[in-house]
Amino acid sequence: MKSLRLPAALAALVMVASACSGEGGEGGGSEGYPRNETLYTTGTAWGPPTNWNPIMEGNYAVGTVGLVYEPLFLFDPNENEYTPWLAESDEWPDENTHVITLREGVEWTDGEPLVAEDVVTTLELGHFDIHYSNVWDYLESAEATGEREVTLTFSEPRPQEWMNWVSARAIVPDHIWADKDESKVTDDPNQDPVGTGAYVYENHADDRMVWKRNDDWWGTEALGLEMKPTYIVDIVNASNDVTMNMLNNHEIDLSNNFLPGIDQVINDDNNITSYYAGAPYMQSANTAWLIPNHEHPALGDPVFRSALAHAIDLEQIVTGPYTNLVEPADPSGLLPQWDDYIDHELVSEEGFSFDASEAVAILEEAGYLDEDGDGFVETPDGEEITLTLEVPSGWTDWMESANVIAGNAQEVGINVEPAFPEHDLLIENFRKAEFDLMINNDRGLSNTPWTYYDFIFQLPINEQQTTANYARYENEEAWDLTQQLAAVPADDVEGAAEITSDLQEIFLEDLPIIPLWYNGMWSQASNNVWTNWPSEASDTPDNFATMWNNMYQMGAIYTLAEIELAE
Amino acid sequence: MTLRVNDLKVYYQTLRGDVHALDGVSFDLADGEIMGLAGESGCGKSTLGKSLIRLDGRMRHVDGTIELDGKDVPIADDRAMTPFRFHEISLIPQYAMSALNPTRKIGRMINELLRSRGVRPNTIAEELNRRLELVGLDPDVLNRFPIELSGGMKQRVVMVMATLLNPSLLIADEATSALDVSTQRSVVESMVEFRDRGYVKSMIFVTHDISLVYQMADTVMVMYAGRIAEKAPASTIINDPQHPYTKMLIGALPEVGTTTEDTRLEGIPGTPPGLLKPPTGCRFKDRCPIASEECSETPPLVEIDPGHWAACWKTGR
Amino acid sequence: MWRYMGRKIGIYGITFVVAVTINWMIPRFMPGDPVSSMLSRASISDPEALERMTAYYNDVFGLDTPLHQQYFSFWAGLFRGDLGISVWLYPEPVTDIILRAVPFTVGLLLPAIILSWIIGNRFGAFAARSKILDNTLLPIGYILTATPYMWIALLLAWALAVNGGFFPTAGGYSFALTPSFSWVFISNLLSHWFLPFLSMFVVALGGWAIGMRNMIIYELEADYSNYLQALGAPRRLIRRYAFRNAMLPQITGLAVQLGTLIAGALLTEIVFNYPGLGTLMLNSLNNRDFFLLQGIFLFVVIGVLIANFIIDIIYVLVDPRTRVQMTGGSS
Amino acid sequence: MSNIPGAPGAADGASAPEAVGERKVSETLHFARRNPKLLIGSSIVLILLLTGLIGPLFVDHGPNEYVGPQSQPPSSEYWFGTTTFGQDIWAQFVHGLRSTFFTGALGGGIAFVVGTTIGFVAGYKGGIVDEILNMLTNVVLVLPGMVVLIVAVAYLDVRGLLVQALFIGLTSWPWAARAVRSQALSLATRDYVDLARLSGRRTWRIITSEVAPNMSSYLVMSFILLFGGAILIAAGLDFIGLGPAGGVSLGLMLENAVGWSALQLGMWWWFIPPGTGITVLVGSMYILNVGLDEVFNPKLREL
Repeated sequence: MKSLRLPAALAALVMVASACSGEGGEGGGSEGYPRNETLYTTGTAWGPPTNWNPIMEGNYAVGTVGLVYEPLFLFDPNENEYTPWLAESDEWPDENTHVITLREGVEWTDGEPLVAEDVVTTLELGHFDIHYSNVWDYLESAEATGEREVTLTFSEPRPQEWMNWVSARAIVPDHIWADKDESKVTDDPNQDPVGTGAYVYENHADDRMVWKRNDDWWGTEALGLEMKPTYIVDIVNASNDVTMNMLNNHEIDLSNNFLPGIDQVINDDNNITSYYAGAPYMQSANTAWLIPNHEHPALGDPVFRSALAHAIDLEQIVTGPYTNLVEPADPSGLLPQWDDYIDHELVSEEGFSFDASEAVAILEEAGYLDEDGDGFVETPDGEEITLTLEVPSGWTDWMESANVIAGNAQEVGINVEPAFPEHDLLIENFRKAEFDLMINNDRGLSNTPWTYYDFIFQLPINEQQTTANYARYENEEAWDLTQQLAAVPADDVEGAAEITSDLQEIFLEDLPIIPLWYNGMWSQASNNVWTNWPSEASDTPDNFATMWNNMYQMGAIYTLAEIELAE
Repeated sequence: MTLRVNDLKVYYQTLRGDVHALDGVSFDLADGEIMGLAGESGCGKSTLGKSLIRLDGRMRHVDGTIELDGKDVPIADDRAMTPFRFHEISLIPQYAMSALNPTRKIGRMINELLRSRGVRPNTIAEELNRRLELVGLDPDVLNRFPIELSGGMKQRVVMVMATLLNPSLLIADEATSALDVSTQRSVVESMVEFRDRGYVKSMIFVTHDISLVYQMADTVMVMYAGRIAEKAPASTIINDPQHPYTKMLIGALPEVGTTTEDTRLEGIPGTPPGLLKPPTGCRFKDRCPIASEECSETPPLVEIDPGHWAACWKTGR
Repeated sequence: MWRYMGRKIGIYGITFVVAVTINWMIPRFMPGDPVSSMLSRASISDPEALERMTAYYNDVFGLDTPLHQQYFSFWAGLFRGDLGISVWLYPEPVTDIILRAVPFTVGLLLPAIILSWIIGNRFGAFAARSKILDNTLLPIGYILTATPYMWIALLLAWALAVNGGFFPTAGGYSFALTPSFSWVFISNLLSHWFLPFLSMFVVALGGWAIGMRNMIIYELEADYSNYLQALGAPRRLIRRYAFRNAMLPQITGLAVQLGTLIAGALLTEIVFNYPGLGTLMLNSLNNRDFFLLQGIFLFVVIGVLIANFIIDIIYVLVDPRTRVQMTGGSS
Repeated sequence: MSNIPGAPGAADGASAPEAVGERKVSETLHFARRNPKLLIGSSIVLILLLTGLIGPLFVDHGPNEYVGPQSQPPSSEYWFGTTTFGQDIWAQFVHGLRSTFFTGALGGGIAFVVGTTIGFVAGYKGGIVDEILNMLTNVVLVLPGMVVLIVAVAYLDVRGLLVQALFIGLTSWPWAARAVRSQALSLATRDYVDLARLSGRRTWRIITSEVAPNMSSYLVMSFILLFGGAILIAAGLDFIGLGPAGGVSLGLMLENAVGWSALQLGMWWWFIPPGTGITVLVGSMYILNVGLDEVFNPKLREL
């Protein structure tokens, strides 16, 4: 029978392929990376790795800074401390001078030693148009005052801001970067990165980035850190369900994505763990804010914003879309890691909480009434209020949350409709103040709450607001205080807390933006191959197991040395 | 005697019941006879043509027998009919233009057909070429696709193909109606020639064009409403019809070349009876100008003159 | 002969120009601005720097020239094989990115189309054999062809990958491997390829089977079939003719269905996160990467045109009717 | 779709039009009542349509409201279970059916109107008009519709059912145009059309009163195919996130189920109903169509 020949061939193919899959499922074979020497991670990269240029912030393959290129200091947000990294020590002879001494015996992977000129060159690159060009706003000069000693002189002391640079930015080698012109610096993919770090470039494809351990890394000797995985295969983010599946099959060791329903998986599978054993499972990474456009007549009114804030039932969001994977934010919006900076007394007095009837009362008192009987309030002048709450299309958890918020607002008579434009369209719109309401979390955990207040209060308002103050809130006093905060010495927590208390008073009074919930430091790990992941338990490490950009510099690098092969 | 049809009844099955398309048809066809079969559309002439070779899905053999060269032709049994087809009984269909597989070269298709009927093509190849030449075709047509031939050429190819195994009976069903007059003539002449050369023993030529019948047929049989009205030598039918229906049919012909179908026999008042529940008695009685009481009995087909049969109470006395 | 081909090529040429024009137009006349999207990633706070960089990127992307000039340089770039530089994967050329994805999509589409076509045709012809077969196989065919591509992909993924664990659920090959000509790699590649292939194959199969069944029934009712029956030809011969003749419109059907099949491949790839053009398209969409989106669109169109052209040639080769007409046979 | 032959029996129009017409209608009805494909297909479509129309009236909460416990399998209270957030999947399903019907009918309808108009005009007018329209049809036919749709819809700011249906309609008409054209082409040369033309009636009148009725069965079937096709295209668009914002449709349900890892979490009740809904609906339409074909086309009745 001729017609059966092809189906038969197909059946044979099925059998061959499934036989193969058995082999492939083990993830090894002679050509593959040995499973017990390889750490599979995901959740950091949103697109194929295309460049390894540490100056191209936001474009380079995640890990380029942290694994290959390293900063002078690490910042430990839990302890609120700076740890010397490429630096050996530093001192502040006066408030305008910072002297950094580099570690001895650090070598670039091409064999050249790390020298003071490298730091100077890295800073000099800021004279080109790159992301940290603004250091030269307050930095006067950077000089190599010794083979391994750099002296920084400031025209205006901004230690909080400067320490952010020191602990976040990677140092590049002078002998390679000094001669590059601007286009080289800003556009070159830097295919063959020469760094000082614990890992080197091994390989990449559109869906993965592979790093290989640098066995000559200085840290092994100097810090006693031994990186456990020989290879790190960082998988480009796929969809939630694909990632969930790979994690379920223990094909990946560490997922740094928000995975809906992961609580069920953690509860069902003892080999998949997160930082906390119960809700919220994850530490907090940043605050999701509801950002109103102050140019809108109603949203420009603090009373109206307050009513809106009271109307939102955060509990519903936390238990609904997030199934308790996140926690509601403190009314100050500051992250739990910044607890020292929160004025709890003030917050409990002035802070808002969910109370629909209170929201209605506030609206009524201020004259926001529903005169035309459509179920929604108008402004005291009788103008209709119709607001659109925008979140990026495809960000499913936010989309669902936006639906909840819109529903909450409608219940107290504020007409809010959700909308889901493309992410970039949204960015473009809010930069030009063409929006009513949106959710945003552009700023995350850092060495100082200054980054948050800079985000909230930054002045002046430009035609386009590209990195801060999307709400276009104008309060000179608050901005002054923010700038004062930048000038507080990095280790003066009390001094900083005094200023942040004043800032919180303004914040809670005016509610320029409304804190919603803390997005998690998404991290769920499989213990099948690697164990000893950070957790709240006392016998496990406490560093982050989240490999996002800038997280290596906040201690995630230690995790690579702390994990252990499973028995 | 080539063909003897005896009381043949073939009904069409429809939703509303059986259509009595052939309701007791009996006639003989002699060796070498070319019989024209004429009548209005729906009178059963095409059904008769089809019945002799292959009943289609809705046709049902109800009664009657057919004998060909002394052998019984089991028309009700599709499988048992197969040996007769092509070898003994063959067909030039109404749709001769599209009777050839459009994607096969003609020669190849003929060979495949022959082989499937148990004939080795090369034993017959020479004869095939000769016959093609006889009908005025270059044997090269065998290397062509049907689309490359004109309508008349296709018609002739089908004719040659249908008669290739020298069947006893050839049924030509409206075989020339799609052709222009001059082509018609040459095709008709070829058919007569084929009979003369003995390629076919006898032929039933189903047509609505009585003038064409007159040119070629030895005898003409006229059917009306599923029954035979009259059968006689061609000249008798034209010049001395006896059955009132035949008379009106001939009389209604305005001129040679016009077909009965086009004119719809406006000369005869009324329409043929429906065959779903055919009326009793003579089926022509409602339109018949000379009908009388006795016509409520079915008139038998009687030989009123030698070779001249008619079914009417008013004839043959 | 050349008239026919010339006409076809003419239509394809016009289609190509239309496609290129649509492609060029859509992004430029829709809201959104690639440069600011690019810069949003770079987080530049200094407004002056922002301006300078906007100008710089405008220059790179050619967005600061007048529209007609953009249009012509777009064409010029096209002929150089230069489709611009990706915004999302800056600074990689779009062509490079697409060329990496094309083999995966072609590797999925080509076997799925060809095998489903061949087997579907046989099934359809088989179904047309008897009423019982027709009434059992046919509804299955209709259900298959009515199944959304992504849903069958989901079901297969759920049954065979998530629950069964027989196949991997995502990706083009294991993350533990680097491409090489080794048995391990190729078998791994195949095991990742199989489920996306299967889901495309199954849906397409239903469509072809139904098409064939309908065609063959009309062919079996055709005059030549009737005539052959009257001449006592065996069923087998008649079926063979009918099958062959029914195949011809199915070849044209291949061209007509191509768009749907490609859409199916895109959806299937997305479900399995297969590294082909579909996944790439979704990514470029979500990242508003105009150049990449345009590039993919063009590649798909060019692919469709080439496929159409090949199908035309095949059709001419197998259908004597067109062939004869082209060589100028009588009438 | 080129396999549906011309209107049968058109030749004997003059003799007794009414009687013949009536007989044809009653005959068609007779076959229609006895055709299992037609009966099964149309009753499923009808049941689903009624579910979509009436179902929402019996659900007292919105499809996206959080009404119940989270992630519950089907139960007597929530027939199709609940989503991760505690939405009632039955409520989503009936509302989704409604919008799926809407998109299908509108998208298919637009494609039908555009396709048949172009097809009729091209086939009837012939000459240069035909040449141009045929060229247009071929160009649109060759362009991969879904890809064009993705690119175009992606750039839209506001996405609603209406816009989606419109776009689908505007890209999926070509094959209908092609098929109608070839039909009209053969009909246009028939005597009665010639007669109408000679008597000076306007093209539009001739098409609607003479040509179209003679291929009405063919047109009905084309519409059903376009209807089903539009549903599938819409589902595809919804699935990749290009669906109507804030709405409900079966495609969006699928997208959500996948986005929230219903497969991995074993919540089969979330992704089985919408997919089954689409498949069964479109499949029944196709089967209904075969039934119609058999009813309208006497040649196929015997099989």
